[in-house]
Amino acid sequence: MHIVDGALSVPVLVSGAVLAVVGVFIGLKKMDYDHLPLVGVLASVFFIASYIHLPLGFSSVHLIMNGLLGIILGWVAFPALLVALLLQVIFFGFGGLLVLGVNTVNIALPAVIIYYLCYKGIRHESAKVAAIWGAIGGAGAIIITSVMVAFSLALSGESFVLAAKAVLPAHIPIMIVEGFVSYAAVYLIHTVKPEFITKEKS
Amino acid sequence: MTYSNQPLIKIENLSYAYPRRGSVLKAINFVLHRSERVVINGDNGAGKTTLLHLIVGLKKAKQGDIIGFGENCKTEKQFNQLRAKAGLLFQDPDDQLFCPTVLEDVMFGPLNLGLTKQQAIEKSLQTLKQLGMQGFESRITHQLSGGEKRMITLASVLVMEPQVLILDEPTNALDEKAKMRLLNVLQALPQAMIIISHDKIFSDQLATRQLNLQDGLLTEASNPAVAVA
Amino acid sequence: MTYSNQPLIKIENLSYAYPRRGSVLKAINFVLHRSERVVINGDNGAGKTTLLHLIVGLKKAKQGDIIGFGENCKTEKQFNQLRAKAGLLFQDPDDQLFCPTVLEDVMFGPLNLGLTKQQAIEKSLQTLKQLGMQGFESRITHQLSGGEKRMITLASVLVMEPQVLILDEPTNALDEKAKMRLLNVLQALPQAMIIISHDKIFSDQLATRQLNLQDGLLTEASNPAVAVA
Amino acid sequence: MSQGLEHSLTSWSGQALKHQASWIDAIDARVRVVCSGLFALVVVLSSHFVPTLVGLLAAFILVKSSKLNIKRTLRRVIAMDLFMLTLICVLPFTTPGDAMFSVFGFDASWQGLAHALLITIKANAVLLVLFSLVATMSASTLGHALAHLKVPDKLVHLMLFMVRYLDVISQEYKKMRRAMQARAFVLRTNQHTWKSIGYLFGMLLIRSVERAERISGAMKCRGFCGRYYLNDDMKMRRVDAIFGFAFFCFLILLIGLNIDDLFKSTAD
Ligand SMILES: Nc1ncnc2c1ncn2[C@@H]1O[C@H](COP(=O)(O)OP(=O)(O)OP(=O)(O)O)[C@@H](O)[C@H]1O
Ligand SMILES: Nc1ncnc2c1ncn2[C@@H]1O[C@H](COP(=O)(O)OP(=O)(O)OP(=O)(O)O)[C@@H](O)[C@H]1O
Ligand SMILES: [Mg+2]
Ligand SMILES: [Mg+2]
Repeated sequence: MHIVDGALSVPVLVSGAVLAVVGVFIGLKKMDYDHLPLVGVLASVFFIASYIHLPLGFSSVHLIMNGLLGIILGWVAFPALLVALLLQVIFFGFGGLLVLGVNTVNIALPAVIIYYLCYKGIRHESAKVAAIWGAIGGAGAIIITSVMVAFSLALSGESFVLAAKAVLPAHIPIMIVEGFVSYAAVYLIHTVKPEFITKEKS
Repeated sequence: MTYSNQPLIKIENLSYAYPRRGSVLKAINFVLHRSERVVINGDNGAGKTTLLHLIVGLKKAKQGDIIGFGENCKTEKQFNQLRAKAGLLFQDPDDQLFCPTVLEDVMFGPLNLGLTKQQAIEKSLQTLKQLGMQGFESRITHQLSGGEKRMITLASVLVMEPQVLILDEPTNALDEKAKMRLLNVLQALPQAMIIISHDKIFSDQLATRQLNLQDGLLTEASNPAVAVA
Repeated sequence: MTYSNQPLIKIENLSYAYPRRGSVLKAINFVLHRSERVVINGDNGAGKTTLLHLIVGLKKAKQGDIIGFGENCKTEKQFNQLRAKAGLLFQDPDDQLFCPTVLEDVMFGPLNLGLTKQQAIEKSLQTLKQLGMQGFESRITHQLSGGEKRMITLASVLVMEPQVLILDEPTNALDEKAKMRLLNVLQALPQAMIIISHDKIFSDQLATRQLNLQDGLLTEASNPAVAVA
Repeated sequence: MSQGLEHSLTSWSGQALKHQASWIDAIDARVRVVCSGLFALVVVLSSHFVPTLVGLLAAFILVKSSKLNIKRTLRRVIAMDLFMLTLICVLPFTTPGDAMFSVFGFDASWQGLAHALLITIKANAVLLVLFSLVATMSASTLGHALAHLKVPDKLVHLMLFMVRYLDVISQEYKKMRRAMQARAFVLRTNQHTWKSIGYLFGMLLIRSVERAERISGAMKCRGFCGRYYLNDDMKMRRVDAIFGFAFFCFLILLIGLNIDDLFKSTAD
């Protein structure tokens, strides 16, 4: 998921950065100072999700869960993910510094799209229905993310087109896993603390 | 249960140290026989929880052997088999309950052991009944009281039919009534037990043998209780 | 401190219930006078934490009055003033230490009270020194030990010069040494206190009065400790 | 595979990792942040081998002088380089150019290999500079430095909150994972695993939300009225100016190398 520094062309880097700035700006506008503890703590949970490695045949995948993050945070996912990705680059070496904008957009924009797509469904009074929307959101976010990653690569040069084509099928297993995991997570939240998702956040 | 005279769990020369700390456990030796109930006493931070986690392989010892049911456990796979036979009750019930409803939480263990869903449900209901918790199966775990949570975690361990029960401060955060209830339940169980408890009254009633963990050493308790000035 | 005979905090007829639950507190009455140290005992889930949070207005009671320092608090603004005078120490220090460094955390309160940065720093350093925690100011909060965290939270409450200290299980997760240290510090403080503690030795040494919270009712503890047969 | 690499929370643990003190620690955090940012900009935009290699060399020197734990640094870099390796395998075949060798009728080109190597060098150089200049400061210092550099207040505080609570929440996560393990739970590729992990994740979310509520309460108790404060007394000193100037000169050199190469390639 994390594209490294040096791979992408300048136009892609710049447009990624611009989009990220816009997204973060909107996110920050929508986030009160009162919400900071909540957003900070939730962002940490999603940071930790990327440490949960699930076996998949002979290899393993780690969770991304940007769909669920989007469902919960909406536009605020942008600043949350920007900070999380920044920490990951600096302290773990995942991704790169100049591609931070592109990486943020690739993960946060799907989250926001999912927020609008699943906004209604996730608030359904039946836990099962809500959870299915959660699964759609979880899997959908991965699809959109991988398409965007593929595009960022393909737009950076002819030679990346093959790599870009490989991105999509490579993410199908992750998509399935995230779908199931998101289903269970939403189901649990809906039964245990429904006010958490149904509550309106400004 | 056909281990004639063989000890259920045997610990030899076990040592442990957390990174950048002094050693917590120094060459511990310990044997658990059938139908014993061993209570381990020790101050806060003495390393009791660490010891229990080492026994079931949640932490790996740098030195020493853990021989569970005749097998010297070294690999994660061996420990996994050990864990099916030695059920560990955690210090904080909140850490153990992660499913939305009680039934799902109790079923979790049997499903891990490879039972079918139907079998797991049956067995879980039966265990809940045995602990007097029938009617709780569709309650939401997160909303239970402390005592109820403790009982459910006990059920979720017992449902796996362990031969040894390992209890980390089971009376923690329980009120007197819940404590008495737990005591009765535990006394009626046939399993061998290793118990940590700060509650003198509780442990005195339950123990067949008491040990002290102090300065990383495990010794027989001669004088059971020394009050703090 | 010029409240001659007026009680510092007075609670009248306070009731509270969580949504989808039975009522936790039923018509509580309570008065705290100057230089009293009241210990409230109660089982887990009895509603002790809930009561403390109601007193400082973190939860709003459906019914009943909280009269803090002579004023009947109803609005958020009134409670805000009450909170400056009644410092609450949370059950879990991790909830309370939210700033990156110790000094910043201790300064947070004074800055909110309108002090300048320089004043706030001076006062914070002074408070830290008073608690014997000098030299900790540039430490990073999440790397402190449990006992140190507890002391820093105490500092961050004391620095606001409250007239009442409200302590929610301050000895939680402390070892004996840290506990004794805390006890000495608290005994030397002039403030009136409301204390929750499961630790009998600790609370017996500190309390001038003990209360019981049970079944939603707050009553005088006649015989402080009843052992279980 | 991933388990052996530095992809575990232990490498975070509240960023409590000790590292040996070095002269780099004495340099102002803002200077370090700005320097590494500019370095990344110059290196990534370089189009030739010479400047990137010089950049990589400089990165090595910085790693050496910041006394990073070499083993740990290597593990982190290798995690990324495994990804790069696939790129090195793919790019030669997808880039047209002079044939190096061919597999199943696909030609591997020298140009493709060069491109892949260039990317690898750039990525490594940037990371190593980040590790030595920025990752050697504590995360909260980084937050303060960013605040001084006019990064929006909310973003800085969001980062500080995250740094603060990552450790707390990862402890909670680990405890719950252990409790699952103790009930003979093994991660497999099946629905039971995914459902259980989903429950675990959801429970973690709920506990975190409840914690956030308590944190808000604690803030209110100390008179919080919508303002956060940072205790920042960062001062530029001579060393900082000297380091900054030297680094700046070095970057100019890198840019110069780029242009120099350009002249050469046009002259050919
Ligand atoms: N993850 C860890 N890293 C470093 N030190 C630890 C860790 N966990 C525990 N310790 C330390 O090891 C010692 C033993 O801890 P342990 O939890 O085993 O004590 P305990 O006897 O169970 O105490 P309690 O009665 O409080 O439960 C303590 O000093 C504790 O601070
Ligand atoms: N946010 C909440 N929503 C619903 N019920 C709650 C909530 N918080 C607490 N409760 C319930 O209210 C009761 C009282 O909780 P409270 O935390 O006040 O108990 P306590 O006396 O402080 O217990 P402890 O000794 O464990 O701290 C408990 O039964 C608890 O389950
Ligand atoms: Mg323990
Ligand atoms: Mg409480």
